[in-house]
Amino acid sequence: MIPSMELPLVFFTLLSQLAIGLTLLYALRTAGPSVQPEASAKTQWFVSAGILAFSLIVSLTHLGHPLLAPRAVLNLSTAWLSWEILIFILLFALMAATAYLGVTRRFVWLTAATGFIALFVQGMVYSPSSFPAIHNVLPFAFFLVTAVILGASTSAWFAPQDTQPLLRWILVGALSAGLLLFLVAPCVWLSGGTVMRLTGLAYLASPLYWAHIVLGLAVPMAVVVVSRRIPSWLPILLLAGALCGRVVFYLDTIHTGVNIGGLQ
Amino acid sequence: MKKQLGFYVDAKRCIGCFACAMACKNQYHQASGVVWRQVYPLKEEVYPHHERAFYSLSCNHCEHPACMEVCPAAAYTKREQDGVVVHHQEKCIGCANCVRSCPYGAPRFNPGTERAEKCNLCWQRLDAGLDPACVKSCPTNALRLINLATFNEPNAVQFPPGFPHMSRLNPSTRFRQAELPKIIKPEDK
Amino acid sequence: MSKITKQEIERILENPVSRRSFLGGLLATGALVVLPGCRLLRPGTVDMGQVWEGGYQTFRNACSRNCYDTCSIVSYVKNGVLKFVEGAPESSFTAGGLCVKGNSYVRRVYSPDRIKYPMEQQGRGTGKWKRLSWDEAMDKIARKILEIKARDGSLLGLALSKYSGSFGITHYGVEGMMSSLGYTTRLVGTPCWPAGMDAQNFDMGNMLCNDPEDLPLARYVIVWGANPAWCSVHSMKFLYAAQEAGAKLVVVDPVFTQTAAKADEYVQVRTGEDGALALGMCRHILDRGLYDKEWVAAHSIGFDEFAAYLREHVTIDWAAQKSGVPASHIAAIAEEFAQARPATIWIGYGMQRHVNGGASVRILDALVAMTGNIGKPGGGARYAQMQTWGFNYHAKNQKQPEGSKGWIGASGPKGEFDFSGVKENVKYADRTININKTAQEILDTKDPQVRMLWVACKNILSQDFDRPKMLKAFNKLEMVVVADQFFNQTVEQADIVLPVTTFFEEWNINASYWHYWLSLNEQAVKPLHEAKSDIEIAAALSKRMNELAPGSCTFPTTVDTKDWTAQEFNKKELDLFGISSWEELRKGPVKAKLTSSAPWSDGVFATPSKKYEFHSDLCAKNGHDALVMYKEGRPAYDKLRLLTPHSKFAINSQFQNLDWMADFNSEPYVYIHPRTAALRGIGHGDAVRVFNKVGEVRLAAQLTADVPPDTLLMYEGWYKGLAFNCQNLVDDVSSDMGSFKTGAPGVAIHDQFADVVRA
Amino acid sequence: MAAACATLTKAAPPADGHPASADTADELEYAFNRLFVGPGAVPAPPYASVYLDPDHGLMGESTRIAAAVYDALGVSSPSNGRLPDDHLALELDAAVVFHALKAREQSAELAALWDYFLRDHLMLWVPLFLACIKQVPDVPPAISHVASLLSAWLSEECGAKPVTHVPPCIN
Repeated sequence: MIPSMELPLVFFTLLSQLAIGLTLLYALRTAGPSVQPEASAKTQWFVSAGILAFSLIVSLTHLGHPLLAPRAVLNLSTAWLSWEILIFILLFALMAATAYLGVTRRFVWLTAATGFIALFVQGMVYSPSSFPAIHNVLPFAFFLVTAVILGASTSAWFAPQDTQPLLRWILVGALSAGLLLFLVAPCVWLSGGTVMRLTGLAYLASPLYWAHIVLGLAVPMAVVVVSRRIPSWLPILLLAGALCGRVVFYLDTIHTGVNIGGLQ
Repeated sequence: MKKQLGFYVDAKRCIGCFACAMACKNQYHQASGVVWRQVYPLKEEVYPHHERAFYSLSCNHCEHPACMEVCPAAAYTKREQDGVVVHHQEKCIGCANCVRSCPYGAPRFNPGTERAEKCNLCWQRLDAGLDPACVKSCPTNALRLINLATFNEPNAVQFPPGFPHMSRLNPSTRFRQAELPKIIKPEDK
Repeated sequence: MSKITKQEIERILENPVSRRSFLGGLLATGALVVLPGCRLLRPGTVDMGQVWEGGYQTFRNACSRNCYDTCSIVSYVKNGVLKFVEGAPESSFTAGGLCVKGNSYVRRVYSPDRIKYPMEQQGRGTGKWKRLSWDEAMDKIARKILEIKARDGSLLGLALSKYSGSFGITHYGVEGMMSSLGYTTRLVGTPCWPAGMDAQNFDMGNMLCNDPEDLPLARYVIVWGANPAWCSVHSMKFLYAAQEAGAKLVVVDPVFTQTAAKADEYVQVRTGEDGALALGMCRHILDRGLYDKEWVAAHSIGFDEFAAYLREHVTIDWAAQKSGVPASHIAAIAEEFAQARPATIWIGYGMQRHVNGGASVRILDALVAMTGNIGKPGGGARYAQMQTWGFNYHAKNQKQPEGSKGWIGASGPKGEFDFSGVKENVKYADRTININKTAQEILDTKDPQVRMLWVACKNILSQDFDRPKMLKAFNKLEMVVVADQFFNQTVEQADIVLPVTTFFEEWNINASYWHYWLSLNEQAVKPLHEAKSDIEIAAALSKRMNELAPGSCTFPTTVDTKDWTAQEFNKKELDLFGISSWEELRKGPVKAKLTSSAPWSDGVFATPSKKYEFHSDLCAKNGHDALVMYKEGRPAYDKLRLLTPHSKFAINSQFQNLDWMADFNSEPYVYIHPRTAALRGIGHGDAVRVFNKVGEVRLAAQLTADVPPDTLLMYEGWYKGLAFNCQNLVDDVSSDMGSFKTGAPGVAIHDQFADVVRA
Repeated sequence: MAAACATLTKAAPPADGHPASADTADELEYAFNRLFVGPGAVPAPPYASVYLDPDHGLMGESTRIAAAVYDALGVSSPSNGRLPDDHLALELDAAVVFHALKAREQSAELAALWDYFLRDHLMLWVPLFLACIKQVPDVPPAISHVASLLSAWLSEECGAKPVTHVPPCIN
């Protein structure tokens, strides 16, 4: 009943969001009408596809019965989770295809769009009414911000010099959005119902939450702003920070079942 | 209205004796740590005395069950004939999405079988014309089986304080709230 | 060759015929004539068809715990294994439902934790256990008994401590086993209800009780110092029925119990001052002339003396000051009670576990009597009854061997179930010592000292008082034999432990001391491992005794629990229940055919005067005041009062140890009033140390105003793997009454005091 | 079990070269009883159902299956039902019977039944049982030795690595 840390899900969501982030950022960089595919395009897309594939395999280990995984798409009529699995498989197919069949504008945008939808679906999966604090658009917002932050910073490894400033601005923007989001959300919860309030208190009391705020958002932003570049080690720090944040998400979001017998 | 079975939890009669909860174990021998029916004490903000009023809850066999909605493997079905929400172990892939998503914490994860499980309202007993084990064992008739199609109890409420208010799910449990006696205590010195 | 699938194998194994023909050709070759190396399995098959196939068989069982409700059980057995239990629908008392404890029985039978074999410990408490065969165990015990006899010339050095772990009638065969060995030392009396029992016997000449099923007839019910919502869950429906019929339900208790929460009115009385409160009510009723003049005149003696006492010594203000209940309210409930007809009081056992417990019960009796509510359906001073216990006690009544020497002088009674009463001028008798002071008695008893202790149906080291002293007393014992089902705190300190059957594994018969139903207990499953019933153990011991010293034990050397159950019935008992043969009980429990649901309805009492005695010379003869009157409580010996009543998850030290129970109640707490806790800087959930002159207990605190500010509350019980034991805080001071009917005074369990600090 | 204990004592590798003395034999018996017999709750109950059945109790479905296999073999436990049929000692005994029969006869049925008993029963619980023993501090070498023999025999029989995760519900 009480949500557990669920490490496989922590890694699945984070890595899949990194992969999506990469494709989104690639699409943005190459949005211009006359822009040619980047030299390292193929590599980038193989990397994204690889990361997504890996995250999907990790997600299997979360199942009590991984061999029954194929059953997981049997409830498309009502279960966002079925859609999540379906769309992530589709997404992988598209990434792989893009990587193999050449990075054409059409494929890039199709994949990026699918990635965006995938983030939305993933957000829906994690906003059940049993967690009042996140029974809203927050999970999608969290995931989107995380995807952009990880995507933008990691893209910096591959992106040509001329697009680095763009990446920097996107990253700084995403980091500030993240700071705002992750700092404001728990404070808003404090003024909500019992379970929301408990969630807020749990977040604010968690060292991991503050690790995420500081190492995963504040410090990286300072680094980028001051150094006016995205150091190659930054993605590692960001991933570590996001990891802390995601663990808090699974561990400290309070379930309504905890408060049965108490006022809402 | 179509037949919809549910539980009537009469907190006025309930003495929190846990007979119902143990009757469930007696019938199904769940692994220790796994309980399908729990007797929840009302917190003092709801009933002013510590552990003196209770809600005995298992699955609420909702009209729109969250478990069934979110189960990716379609391991849940809602019976046509009586609205009982049944979890089919053999179909369960152990993703625990139902465990996370049911606001009432009815589905539980069994670490032994690595699958979810929950109260199926003793549907085998029902089909044999018997009461559910918990209802049969209640010594004060505080836990009853009701059919919402015919249920007509003026004092009954669906969302009393202490029971998560989830109108979209439309849980089939109905409640009568606990009452307070007149209390005569020595004047506090 | 074609592979045979798992599914096929499983299908084949399901059916005995296919199963046996599966390897048939092979077995025909006689391959099984010799099985090299095979030590345990034997050629040949049991009748698996019968053992393993088919649907549920049902059996009649009876819960034999020391409990008001003594439920009639139907057990469902499949393939020779107990699968689940239900309450018997035939009994309007059990009415198809069991309590949380009853519903855990399957776990109790098949718990891997059960004691499986006779075993011997090399040094008490060392945990160095060796297995014994039953023969070895009986040999060691028999030789010890003979050695004691040789040394002392009698068996008074052999003591029995047995009480209510099982109230199955054949379990009195343990007492029988002792008698069949000779004259022994018996720990007699009971910690349960003796003070009130004597009180009712002094007032009315016997302890009889209205049928609880007539509660709905009452117009006014006071539950006084009892908590049926926890200790008699099946009675609650009758209290509710009374309320629904318009009766007022008042609960008088120092603690805001679960029953109090269901009452119309809860009156918090100062612990041990129930008598004062009741006397205040009597005085007010007297002043208002609301007592039943006709009844008192016709059916009682000593009322005028009682009235005079009230006028001289009792005022409502005095009662208010003593009991803590506002005077105005004492007057109010007194008037309501006196004017409601019928009105009744349920007198709890808790309120008589005090140094003035018996006196208080006499006062409550008087309150019910003077208002003319004795002998009325729906009325009555409800305490307990033993009318339905008229068995033969065939297992219990064994003869001492020829030439046995014993205690010289009068004997008995040996506990409330010894209906043989006091026997004057017998040559020899058993030596009786007080079960409520077991530790002190073992330390003090001389000539001969207690050398060997046999413990059955009892968990001395978690239920008897002053545990630290008990451990000292154990050091004085040369041999301790414990027959039990689980490795409890007494078994830890045993030399030899013997595994006993659960009631599903033996035949028995059970009556209740509250309701009027009689339930047969059939053997539903084979005894697991090497468990034996108490009478089978007695037979095994007798066999060995007679091998070593022919004639040294009169107990039959073979017994059948079914025959012995049948032997417990007599015509009078069968007639009381309106059945012609005990076999009829296999169809379901039966209820006594009562002429009235109320005892004493003819107004004739069993007292010497044949009347209700407000003044009892018999009471005086037993060392108490002849007249119903107030008795001071025990002076406090520490800062706070300590109460250690029953938990709803356990009956004494049984059930709480099961993992199923731990799922719902995993640890003990001490309950403290928030103000009292605040003064000591104790917060909800803090670890604390509760201590007094006896010892200390460490556990977590819960803060609640359910308990009075001057009171600490913890529920007794034995938790698997926890050291918790409330008897480290309870001394063995006696209550006022109990010796008359049970051979020893009761014990003032609730006159205890302690203090608490953060640990 | 006493017999089993005796065999264990024999199986014990001579502690630092010297034969096991009487009191170490006693200590071994105490330890053996603490692990498997009682009278207290034991950390490694030697019954299949404790590990395989959902409620971790005795006389469960696994017990029924063991009894059915014995019945098919044409053997039965002399305790007839008092000692649960899925007690390790009885199941190992059945293994002896299987091998005695297999040594004599070529039978697809026999092979299939043994394969079932080994893979779908013994292999499912004995490794968990052994893991429970491992979790206990200072198990006498003699007992660990026999445990390792059992483990070795098992993997040899089915040429597979036994699972070793322990179900959470066992004390």
